[in-house]
Amino acid sequence: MRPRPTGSAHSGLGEWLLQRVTAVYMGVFVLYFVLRFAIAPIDVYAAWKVWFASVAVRIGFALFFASALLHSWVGMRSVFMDYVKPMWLRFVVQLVTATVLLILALWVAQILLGNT
Amino acid sequence: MNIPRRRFDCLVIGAGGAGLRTALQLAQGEAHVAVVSKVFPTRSHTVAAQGGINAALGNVLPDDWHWHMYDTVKGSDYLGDQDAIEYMCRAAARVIIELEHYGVPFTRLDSGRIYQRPFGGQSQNFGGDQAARTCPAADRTGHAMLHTLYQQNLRAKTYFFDEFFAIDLLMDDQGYAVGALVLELETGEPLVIEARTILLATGGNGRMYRTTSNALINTGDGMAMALRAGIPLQDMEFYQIHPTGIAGLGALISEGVRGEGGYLINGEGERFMERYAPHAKDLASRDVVSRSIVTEVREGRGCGPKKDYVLLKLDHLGTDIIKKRLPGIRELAMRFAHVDPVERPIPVYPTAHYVMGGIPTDRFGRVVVPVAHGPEEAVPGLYAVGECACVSVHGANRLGGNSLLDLVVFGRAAGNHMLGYLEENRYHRLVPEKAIDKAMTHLTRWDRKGDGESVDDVRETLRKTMEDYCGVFRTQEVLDEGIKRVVELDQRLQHATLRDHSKIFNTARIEALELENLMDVSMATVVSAAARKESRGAHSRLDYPKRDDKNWLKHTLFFQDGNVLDYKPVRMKPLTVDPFPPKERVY
Amino acid sequence: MEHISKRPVYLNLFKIRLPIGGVVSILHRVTGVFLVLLLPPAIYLLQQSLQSAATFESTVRILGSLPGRALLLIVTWMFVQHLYSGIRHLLLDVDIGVERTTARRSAWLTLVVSVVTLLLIGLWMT
Amino acid sequence: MTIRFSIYRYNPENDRRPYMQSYELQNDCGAVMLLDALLLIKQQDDSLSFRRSCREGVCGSDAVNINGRNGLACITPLKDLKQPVEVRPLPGRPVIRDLVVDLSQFYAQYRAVKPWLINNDPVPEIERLQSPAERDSLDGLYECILCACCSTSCPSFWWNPDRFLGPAALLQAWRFLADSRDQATGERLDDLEDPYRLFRCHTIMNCVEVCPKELNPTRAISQIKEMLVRRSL
Repeated sequence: MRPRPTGSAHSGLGEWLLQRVTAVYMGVFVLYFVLRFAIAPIDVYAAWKVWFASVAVRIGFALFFASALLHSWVGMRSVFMDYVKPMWLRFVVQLVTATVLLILALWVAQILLGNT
Repeated sequence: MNIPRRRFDCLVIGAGGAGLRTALQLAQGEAHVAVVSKVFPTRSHTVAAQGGINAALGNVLPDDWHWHMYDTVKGSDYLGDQDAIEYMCRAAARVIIELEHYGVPFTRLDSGRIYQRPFGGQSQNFGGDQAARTCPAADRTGHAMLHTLYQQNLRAKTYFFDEFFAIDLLMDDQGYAVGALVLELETGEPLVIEARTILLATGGNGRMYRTTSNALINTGDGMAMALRAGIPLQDMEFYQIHPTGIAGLGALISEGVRGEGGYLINGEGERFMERYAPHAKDLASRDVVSRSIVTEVREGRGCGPKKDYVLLKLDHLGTDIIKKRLPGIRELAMRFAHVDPVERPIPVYPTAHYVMGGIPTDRFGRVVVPVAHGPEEAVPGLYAVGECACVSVHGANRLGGNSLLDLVVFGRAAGNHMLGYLEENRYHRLVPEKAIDKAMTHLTRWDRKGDGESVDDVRETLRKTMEDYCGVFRTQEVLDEGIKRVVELDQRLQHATLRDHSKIFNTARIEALELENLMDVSMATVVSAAARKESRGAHSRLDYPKRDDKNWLKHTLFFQDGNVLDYKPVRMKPLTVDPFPPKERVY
Repeated sequence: MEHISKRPVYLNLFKIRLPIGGVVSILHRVTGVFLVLLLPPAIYLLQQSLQSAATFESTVRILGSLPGRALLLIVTWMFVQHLYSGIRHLLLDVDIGVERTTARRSAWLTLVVSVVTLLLIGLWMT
Repeated sequence: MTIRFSIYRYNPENDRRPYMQSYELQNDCGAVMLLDALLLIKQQDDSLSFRRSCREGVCGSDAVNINGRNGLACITPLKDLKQPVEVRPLPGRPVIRDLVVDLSQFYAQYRAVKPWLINNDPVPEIERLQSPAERDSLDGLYECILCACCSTSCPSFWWNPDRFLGPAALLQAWRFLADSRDQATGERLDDLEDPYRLFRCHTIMNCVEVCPKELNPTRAISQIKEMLVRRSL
């Protein structure tokens, strides 16, 4: 028995940092979102639409979803690394996850870019 | 029977401080070295050493290796060989600096140098003021050293046989040590390891006493292996009883506690060591302090409901010093004595600690035996270092802080000498089949089935017997009774059988083999003790209360064949300095 | 070597006691996976709310219905639990609260605070 | 009155699979710590195998899983334990026999962090100087006894024992990174920077919960991460 020689992939720190940076952004964004709606609730479509038309809000949402998807990717990969042992299976589930997350990303892009 | 074989240049048996220091020297010298250890190396008993290691560095108080030498000779009650003592004290500074370079996390002074604390039996100027000569890593010096030495061996790529139990040495007809038969615990299968040179570094035999500071593994394996190979054991009657074991349990409370300023009090609250050693008080030599404690308790001045222990007071040192310099002691006291030494004194009583005697060696670590004509001669290829060996630097009583020093100084010296031996002996010698057969018979004896004596019963009785009949204070009558009882127990052991005969990790079988070793070594101890009719160092005879240099300034040699004794002179002549002639020993 | 490959491994997760920190950590992981699974529906709801007045109304109606609210509460709990334990892990990463006792306390704290948050949100929703 | 025990048994020579065996000791048997009890039980049944050496908590031999929690038998007081006292081998490691597990993977991870001082300066004739403060930074690190309680309680180590170094090895990695005398900082950090060796630690802190020497591998790991972050900036 010996440690598996994984070579120095140098990706550990990057992913780890990414996970934390995205987490912090999402936390701040959600806090802002909740406060915004707690102070002045929006309950009619027109107002919602107007609010959403703002470029700042859209960028905020864009970053939020980008963070969420990246955070999901790192998190899910971590889960697979722990529990999915056969390499081929891990490859498959990671591929599926990546594809789904990419599709979601495109979908979000479509929502945020359209509907002006 | 076809037993698998492995072949190395050097075989080191035992992976404590001595074995690892020697192995490191060998590995650094490009020898192919294998270390056999019955436990994973960092579980060896060196790990439990607490207070520190001696060297006249002079970092705290002025010091000189000559003074260290004087103290060691005096501490040995003049039984130590002065050439070896000079060698050790001279080399001390160098080996400790080496240890520091290997990474041992010594406690430091503001200057960045190694901190040194006072220890028992240390003086400046040949018996003057208290010296501070002991280098500690807090109170976990042995742990720090053992781990560091193991790490350095990993770096040097020493080959380890972890959890292999050495059964017997293999000697050829010309008397060369050529290998060892070992048993792999994991599979229960025997293995022959051939080597051109072999080192015994198996440690002590404290488990022959009921109350001991020693680990459960300290069963005198190497000493017994030597006995069975026809090699005598030297000075076995000198067994050090450490003054401060946790009362009722035996776990060690370091002398470092007294070095930092702690002291002993009896049931009347009196600091009684002032009476026994007016000058050195609590830092008198260990044999002196142990006898004083036992005397206090015998005379009814003990503490506790049964008045059967004394107290070690250190709360006056202050929380900071205790937490910083004695954290391990605090942990032990809280766990095992339910006392926080920051607030209350620790109940202590003497505990069996260290054997000064062992396999006779010279200062190169070579095992030496008397031959028919002339003086002693080295057993070719065979070395011994550490507690299992007797160089003899400790003589009749070891000073605290000198045992760790012994390991590294002579481990290093033995390693160097072994490298030279390899140069001169380039080829492996043939291992005789009959030597292997004999060792196998020893092992397979435990395959015998049926009802017999229980190994546990014999062991527990032996430990009680040794405590009662070969303890702190001895008389002829008591020792003779001791011999009788040990002989009886030895007979009972012949009829012992195991219930479990499985192979894989059968620890019952190992314990049986260990008990055989303990029995052999106990016999050597009690027979040697009964013969020595004087009091010297740790050997204290009520019927012969005085030291007798005229008749007894000599080393005992015990031979297993017929339990015979022989004697050899003490080497009174140092290498370069003037000898220290025997004087009355007062502290 | 046969016996070696057959060696059993003791890893009975029902017998091994998981400390509170471990419980919070595994909750973090479980809630994380659920939140990932909830991403598509969340995006779908966002899309619906923006598409037209009618879809906006129906989205609000769905979220405002009893099962909608219950679901929203569960999701909220997952989210805040994940958020709080995430904050705890972030602090541990920068060496804050890594003592055994404080870490135990902060683990309990995430559990308590997320329930409290949930109650507050529940009150606000009614 | 008796003290009841339930102990994990497995002898590959006789048993298909492990089972729990019950034992009893008299209340007045004199056992204070769990190890004392195990030794007495072994006197009843010499086929029970477990490791032990120093019996005072410094050698790290007798780490076992006690009532679901890893610890050293020799410093676990019996009176604190719920009965029957359930004793099992360390989790996640192959069982050789009874309470004895194969720790070779654990030791291999220890070796993988190069746990030795690296200093390439010429060797001075005295000690390499170190201030008391610099020496203090090794406290809580060098005391590790390699008992494996921490690593075998760590879920990340359960799932990736061959790739994740585990808390014990990482504590030692930090012990040398933190040593003012060590010069291999860059090399050591390089070796740690991959997705598994260090970053499988998710600050679960089971290691800190069980360490019998009350050391804190999580803190060591945080400090390594901090050092890595600082280096990358």
